[in-house]
Amino acid sequence: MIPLTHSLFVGALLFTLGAAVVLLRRELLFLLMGLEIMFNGAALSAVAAGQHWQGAEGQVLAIFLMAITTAELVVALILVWLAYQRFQAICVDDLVALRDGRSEDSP
Amino acid sequence: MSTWLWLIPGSPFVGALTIALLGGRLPAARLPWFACAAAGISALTVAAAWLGGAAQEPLRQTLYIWLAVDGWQPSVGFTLDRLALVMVTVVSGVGFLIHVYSVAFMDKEAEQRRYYFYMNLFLAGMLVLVLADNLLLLYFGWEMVGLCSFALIGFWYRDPVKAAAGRKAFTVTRIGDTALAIAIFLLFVQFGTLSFDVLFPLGEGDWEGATAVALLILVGALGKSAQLPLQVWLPDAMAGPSPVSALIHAATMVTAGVYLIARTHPLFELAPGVQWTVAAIGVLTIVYGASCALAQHDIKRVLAYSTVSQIGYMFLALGCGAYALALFHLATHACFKALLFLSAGTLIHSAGGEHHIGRLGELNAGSRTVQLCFLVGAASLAAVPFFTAGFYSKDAILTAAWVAPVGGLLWLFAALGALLTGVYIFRVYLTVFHRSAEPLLRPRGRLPTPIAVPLLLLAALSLSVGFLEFPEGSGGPHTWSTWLESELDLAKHPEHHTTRVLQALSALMAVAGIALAFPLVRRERAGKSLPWQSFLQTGWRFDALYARLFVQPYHRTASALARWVEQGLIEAGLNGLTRGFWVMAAGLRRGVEFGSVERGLTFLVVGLQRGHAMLSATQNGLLSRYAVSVTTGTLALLGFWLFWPWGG
Amino acid sequence: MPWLTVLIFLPLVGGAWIWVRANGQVEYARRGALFVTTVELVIVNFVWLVAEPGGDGYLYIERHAWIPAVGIQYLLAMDGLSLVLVLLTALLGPIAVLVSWNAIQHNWPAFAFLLLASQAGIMGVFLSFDLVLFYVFWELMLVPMYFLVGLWGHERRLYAAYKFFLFTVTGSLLMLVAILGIYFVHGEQTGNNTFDYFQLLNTDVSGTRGMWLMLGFFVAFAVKIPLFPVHSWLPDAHTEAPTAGSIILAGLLLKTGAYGLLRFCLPLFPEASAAFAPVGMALGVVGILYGALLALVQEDMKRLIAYSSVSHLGFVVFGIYAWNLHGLSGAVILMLAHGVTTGAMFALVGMLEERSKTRQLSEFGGLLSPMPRLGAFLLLFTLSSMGMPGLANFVGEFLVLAGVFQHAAGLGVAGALGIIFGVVYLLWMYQRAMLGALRRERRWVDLKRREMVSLGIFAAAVLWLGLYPAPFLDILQGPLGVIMESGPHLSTGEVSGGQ
Amino acid sequence: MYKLIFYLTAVIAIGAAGAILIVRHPVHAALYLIASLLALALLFFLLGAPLVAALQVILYAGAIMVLFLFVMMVMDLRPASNERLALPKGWRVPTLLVAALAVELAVVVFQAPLSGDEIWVSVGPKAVGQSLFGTYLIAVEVAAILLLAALVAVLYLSRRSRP
Amino acid sequence: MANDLVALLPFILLAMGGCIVLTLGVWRRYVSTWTMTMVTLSFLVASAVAAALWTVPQQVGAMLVIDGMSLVFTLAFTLGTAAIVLLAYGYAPTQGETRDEFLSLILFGTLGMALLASTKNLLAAFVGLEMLAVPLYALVAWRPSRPGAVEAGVKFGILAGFAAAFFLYGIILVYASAGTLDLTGISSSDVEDRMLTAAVILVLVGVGFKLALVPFHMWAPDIYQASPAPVTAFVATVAKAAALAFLIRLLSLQLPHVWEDLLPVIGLLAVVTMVVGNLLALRQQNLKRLLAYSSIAHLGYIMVALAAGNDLGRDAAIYYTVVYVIMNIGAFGVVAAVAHSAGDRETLSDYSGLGRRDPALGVAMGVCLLALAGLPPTAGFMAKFLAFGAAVDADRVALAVIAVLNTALAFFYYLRILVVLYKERGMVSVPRANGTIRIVVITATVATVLLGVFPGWLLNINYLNNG
Repeated sequence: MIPLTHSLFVGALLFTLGAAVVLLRRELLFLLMGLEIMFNGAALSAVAAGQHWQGAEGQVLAIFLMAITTAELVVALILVWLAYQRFQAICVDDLVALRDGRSEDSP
Repeated sequence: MSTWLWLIPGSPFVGALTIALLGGRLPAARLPWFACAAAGISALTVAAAWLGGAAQEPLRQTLYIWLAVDGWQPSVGFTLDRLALVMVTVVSGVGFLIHVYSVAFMDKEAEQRRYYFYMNLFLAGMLVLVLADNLLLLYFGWEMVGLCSFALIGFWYRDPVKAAAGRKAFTVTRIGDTALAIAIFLLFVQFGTLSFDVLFPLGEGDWEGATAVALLILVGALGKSAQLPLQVWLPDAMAGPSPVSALIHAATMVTAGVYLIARTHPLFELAPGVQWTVAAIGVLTIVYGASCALAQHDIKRVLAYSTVSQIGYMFLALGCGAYALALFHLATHACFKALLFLSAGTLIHSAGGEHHIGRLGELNAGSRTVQLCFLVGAASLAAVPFFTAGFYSKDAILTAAWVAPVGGLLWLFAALGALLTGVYIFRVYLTVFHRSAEPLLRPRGRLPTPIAVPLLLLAALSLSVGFLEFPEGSGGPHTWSTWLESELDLAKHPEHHTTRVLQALSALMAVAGIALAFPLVRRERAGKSLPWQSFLQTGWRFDALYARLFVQPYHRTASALARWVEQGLIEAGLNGLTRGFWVMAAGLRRGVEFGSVERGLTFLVVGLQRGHAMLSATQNGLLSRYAVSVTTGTLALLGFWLFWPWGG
Repeated sequence: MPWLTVLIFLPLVGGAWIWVRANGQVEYARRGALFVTTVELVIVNFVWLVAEPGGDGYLYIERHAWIPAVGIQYLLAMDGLSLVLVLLTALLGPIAVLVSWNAIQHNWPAFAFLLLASQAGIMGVFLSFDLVLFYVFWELMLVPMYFLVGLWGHERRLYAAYKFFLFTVTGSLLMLVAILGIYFVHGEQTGNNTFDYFQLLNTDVSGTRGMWLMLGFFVAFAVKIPLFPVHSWLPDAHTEAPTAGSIILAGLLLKTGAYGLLRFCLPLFPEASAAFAPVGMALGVVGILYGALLALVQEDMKRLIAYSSVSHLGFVVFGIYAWNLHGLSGAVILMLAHGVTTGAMFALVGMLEERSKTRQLSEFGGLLSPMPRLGAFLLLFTLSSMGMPGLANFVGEFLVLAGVFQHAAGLGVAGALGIIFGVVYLLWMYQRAMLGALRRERRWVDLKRREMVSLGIFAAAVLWLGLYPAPFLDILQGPLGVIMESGPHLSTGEVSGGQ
Repeated sequence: MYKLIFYLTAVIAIGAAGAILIVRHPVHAALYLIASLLALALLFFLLGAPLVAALQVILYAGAIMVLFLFVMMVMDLRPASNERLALPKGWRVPTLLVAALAVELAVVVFQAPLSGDEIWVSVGPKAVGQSLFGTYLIAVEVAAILLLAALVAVLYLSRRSRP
Repeated sequence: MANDLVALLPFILLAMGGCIVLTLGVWRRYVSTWTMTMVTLSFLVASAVAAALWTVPQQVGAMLVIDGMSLVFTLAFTLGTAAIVLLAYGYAPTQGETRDEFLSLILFGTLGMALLASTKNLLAAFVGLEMLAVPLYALVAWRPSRPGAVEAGVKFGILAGFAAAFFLYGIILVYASAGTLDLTGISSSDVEDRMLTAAVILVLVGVGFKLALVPFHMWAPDIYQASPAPVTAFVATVAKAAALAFLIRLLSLQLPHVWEDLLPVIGLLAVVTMVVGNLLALRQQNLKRLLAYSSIAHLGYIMVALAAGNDLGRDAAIYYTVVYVIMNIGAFGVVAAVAHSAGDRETLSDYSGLGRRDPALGVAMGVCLLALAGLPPTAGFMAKFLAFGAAVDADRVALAVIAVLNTALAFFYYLRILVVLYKERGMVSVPRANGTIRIVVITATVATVLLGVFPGWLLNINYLNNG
């Protein structure tokens, strides 16, 4: 029998690794993969919690999670693709047109 | 009669208002006469008051309550008692005469409207000052005359020097005024009222604050009356037209200080130290003024210093408790000094604005009448015994000084002053009217009536007023002091024979002074080219010796005084004060306004801008950075809650 | 008739009407504005004449529920104190229009609207007796003023407008917190949540809490007055504002601060204010002397007058914190006097500027001969400003000092020194501008009839206040007496080490 | 044995996820991701969620990863030859953050209710289905609309331009 | 069940509307944009009407609760969205592209919001949040050929996903610690462990991202800048309000004890958000970015109200949120009105003289800005007044003072815009703003003032009647 904390910890580690990918990698696709890992860490936690409480809600959560993150991912992917198509943007560094300009002098 | 009391100040006030508002509509030629009429009505009312019994019983009139706060209700109200009656008579009488004189004197001036507006206003203010039944109203008049003085000194404002003189006068007297104001506040706080009627009976108790208040009032009086050390403005005030000098800076306004002290004398009697200070300042000023007068070449400046010196006598009298005598000298001085100023003004006028006595002499500007008038005035000033008013008033003061504490010293100084008075005024007289050379100008014809009449009237008064009060022990009547006795205490007198000696000595002083003037003038006229030996050769050895031993050192001392004390110490002091203000203000502006305050602001603004710039730099468009920020926030919130003491 | 509501909303509605209807017609706008302000003045005078104090000493009260959920009411009232300030507000209205007649070059309709709106806001401040309503008007009057300065001002108008707005708004927002504070304290004590001034008067706020709340109010008022360290906005705003703006700023806006002290700081927090009084008086003195000294070194006439305002308002604060009937009466009279005098001075400088396009004293000199009328008026107001007896300021200054001397002679002397300083800088200004030789040859035109009228009104007011202030003092005694009673009576010498 | 498999699988899932951090080629990353996801599916199964485990394999490892690979193909991504993966600029702060995140999440997770001797239950598809279409019916409906919305969005964005 | 259907009518109408508009797209040739807009509008209004007819309070199904709060917010969302639809119709840069897809996405997004405002189930909240977010990814990048559109979409998509991960993880941890996703269940069970609060903090992070609280704010200016103005308005106003509605319900109605635990955390967020938001706005020259920073600061003020932790704070937060929506719709409406076909006018100087050229728009913008700044008698003032009042009431005076000082600071940049609006030298040309935009702007302005003068309309609603 796996203690809840252990499985949650695995989920937390996955979540953290996903975050690490988002934070450390620059390629947009990697970022999306990082997000996937984060979501999966969460899903693991959900299922683990469901196991702990012995209810269906954990799994329901995981299923919703899959459906909804997929929807989100798809839209994000198409945007990444658009970015590549229009600007040949692969990395986050290629998308820095929107930013604070240098403040002009004002009273 | 009481119901018409308001007319005394009211008539010139209404005159002033009319000139201000409707002056443009009046024909220019009528304007002076209109102003004269306003002054005349005032003088007539005073005359009517004499007849109407003011000499016996004080007249009172309250016009309205000025302010009413917390049960305190200072009114706009007048009291015409004997003290006030004297003042009112002098002010309205001399004032009227000078108005008349101005008609001719100022007839070529462009801005007569302004002139007469201020003259009338001044008269009104001065009359309010002396008629006021409470200190607050007195202060009102006090300030009003100061203002008019300022405006009239600077009448020829296009000349910056003259405009500056006006400002100087105003500023310096304002120092005195503020002291007076503080005194008023202290009195108010102590007694809850400022009305003379209520105040002074109260003031006769034992009150510790009396000294402070008396001192403050003294400072106020010193400022207005141009006594040491606040005398500096008066000589400069001669920048104004001569009638102004005569009216304001000789006859009336400068004596307001004397009036004030006489009015508040119960207070001074509670503070004997201060009273003695009054006397001491008086004598010092006498000598100071006289010595300075000795060294002047500008005729009006001589007269100005002379005024300073003469008011010193009045202060001496006040300091000795001889209030009636102070007032007596005030009256006589008003006559002869006005006379002198008006004569001098006529001279200057006809000499085309020349002030230098030497050149006036060369120009031979004065006609016979003027010379005569000036002589009468000078004699009265120098206190030529027996037939001049100045003699009677000054002599009595000298006698009274003897019995004051340290009276011998006071007397000595005063007598010295008397001597010098003779010297300097006759130096002027001689220089201007007695020449050896042929005159450059022919004397003009007859004087215009508006000038001649006041001159002659004043001359007559300068000779006659003295008979109101004969010296102690002379057997003559003491009309003046007896009459005023009910309001002002009588002066104490020394023993009979001492009095006699003193009287003799003072008479001698006056004559000696005049006598000393002759060699002085002669020496002067010779200028530097005249060697000392020639004096000796012509047989005026005594004079020469005297001159060498006495006059010349005095001359030197006087000019040194003029130079060092006047311009050096005091002028520098005043300048220093002004400069000090300026530097302080500039320093404040630099240090605080643009420094701390503005810098604090700038610091804040720059800080905010830095903050903005730093934060703005984080908005660099980099996706990863944004994610980092989100993570940081999460960590911070979680950590804040998990690891902070108050965390769950 | 709900006269108080009329007083507040007539200018606002009239202004909006003008703005919308004028359609760019200058003549329509300025005549309309003149008309509205004159009607306002007439109404105020009418209200004054028919006023009869009710049992509680208030001449008029209007009370309607507004936001009952949080205890906010539409509560207007007028007592003597409000009345005199409302009078001043109404008086300055037509004058502000008159002096702007030709001076405002563009967009008169909007200018008229903003001018009238600020007048409405100030009326509201003087008449509101619900703290939230008061705050609403308090902020409301800033906005039009901001625009008046920012759009019609001089060279550095934006800087000045920002500074003005940010300073005052910071102060007043702190006041908002204090208002909320006293609201909740009152709610805690009585279970009755209300912003009603009359009820809040019964709140017992003592100790440190009272002090903090009082300071919250004080900061807002101190900025408006303005007192020494927070005065920095004033010279800029006054200098850069158009003439009418300067008149309203100096004549009315500064008064709202002093009014606030009188109306709110003292009665709501008597204990804290009593403890604070020595500091308040000291700040007053510092303001007096500091303003006077700074005025001395100004080259710009408007700046000079602005600093003189700092000095005069120092006197007002001085009198208020003396907290006796003399001091309070003097403070209020001085408020009126300062409003009139300084308003007139700004009007004069505005007229000079219209003629010469400059305000620098060094550019003037000897103007008395080409412009004797202007010179005479300037002298009159200068004299009033320096406390010449018989003119408006004297009465106020005298009473203030009389009040202060009862507590602290030392401070009183310091205040009296301020009078000397005043003479120095004002005469210096007058001399430099008017006397001496004519420095600039140009076609100087003396005052025209319109200008004479506006200055004449000022002059009449100055003389009235100086020679016969009794009517104003009379109607003030009631309300000021209430303020007196609200406080713990200060025994002499307790306040400061004077006497 | 059960525990061993669980922990071993967990290590695989974590290891594969960690590999994504350091691999250079996107396709490699995608493969590691698939490995991780499959390991997860096993974990789900071990935790008594067979339905989710199945869906994980089908949906994630199948559909989504194909999408990823498809996009990669379209984008024609390949790294410059034999280039070592450099640490990104400013790696220190994110690394620290990640470490801190791990610590804090661990702290949080170890607050979880302790389960001493729980019985292992498998919650089957039926229970899940009942919950889904009972309690969470509305959510399911909305999720359906959400998918529709995503579809609309993708269609719009992928259109080249309006006729 | 019939009752439930009636109660669900507003939601159903929104979903139906989306589908119908999509369907209309099939007959592209024959159905004009105007018609589609009107259809959308009518569904939104119908939804609003249906919501107005709700009997409150009631429980619908297992996940929804209909009470005063849901009523106010649903009305705000539907009507606000209606305003945005009108803005979009008149908006030049996306002219002709705001048709079926756009409108249906907007309607679906609104459905998500309505769900967020009424749910008491965390899972439903997640669904609602994503229902709102996913359409937004596309809307932000609408007409992808516009400069920055795609970049904004990518950034928004990835970052929102990142934040959603935290949100989701938080939900799961809540479930792990409490065993249920139903908020009522959580609050009734005596769970008071630290994990629950920590989990709620993670949820807070997810919501905070949507609200653009500092430090989760960095996306906001970029996305606001690049989105079409109506979408910006959508993201900035109703979308945020939806997240707020959920937060308010989560904290104040459902998890009061967690709320109490979190007060310091919320206070901290409030302070940082206000200060940073205002500082960032201080010298910003790009109007849309400036409004973004300003809205960040505003969320800080709302957090002040929530940090008070009392009923007044809750009411203040609700009032503030509604007012915030109206004011910002007004402000962004002006931006939309003056946009030219190539894109928005962005820098401040593009707006100089607007008030002179177009007095109505100028006054509207002025009033909205002053309301944002918090000047009486606008609703912006009343909102701040209540928010700060709540803080003072809760004895969090320091918080109130910081908020007040921030408000003062904020005046600086609002005034800067105002001055620009009335500068003498005006911009070259003002496009004749489409009537629909004008109507929206003016309505918002009037509502801003009316709600300020009569705040009782919102204050008298009893929010706390969850059965």
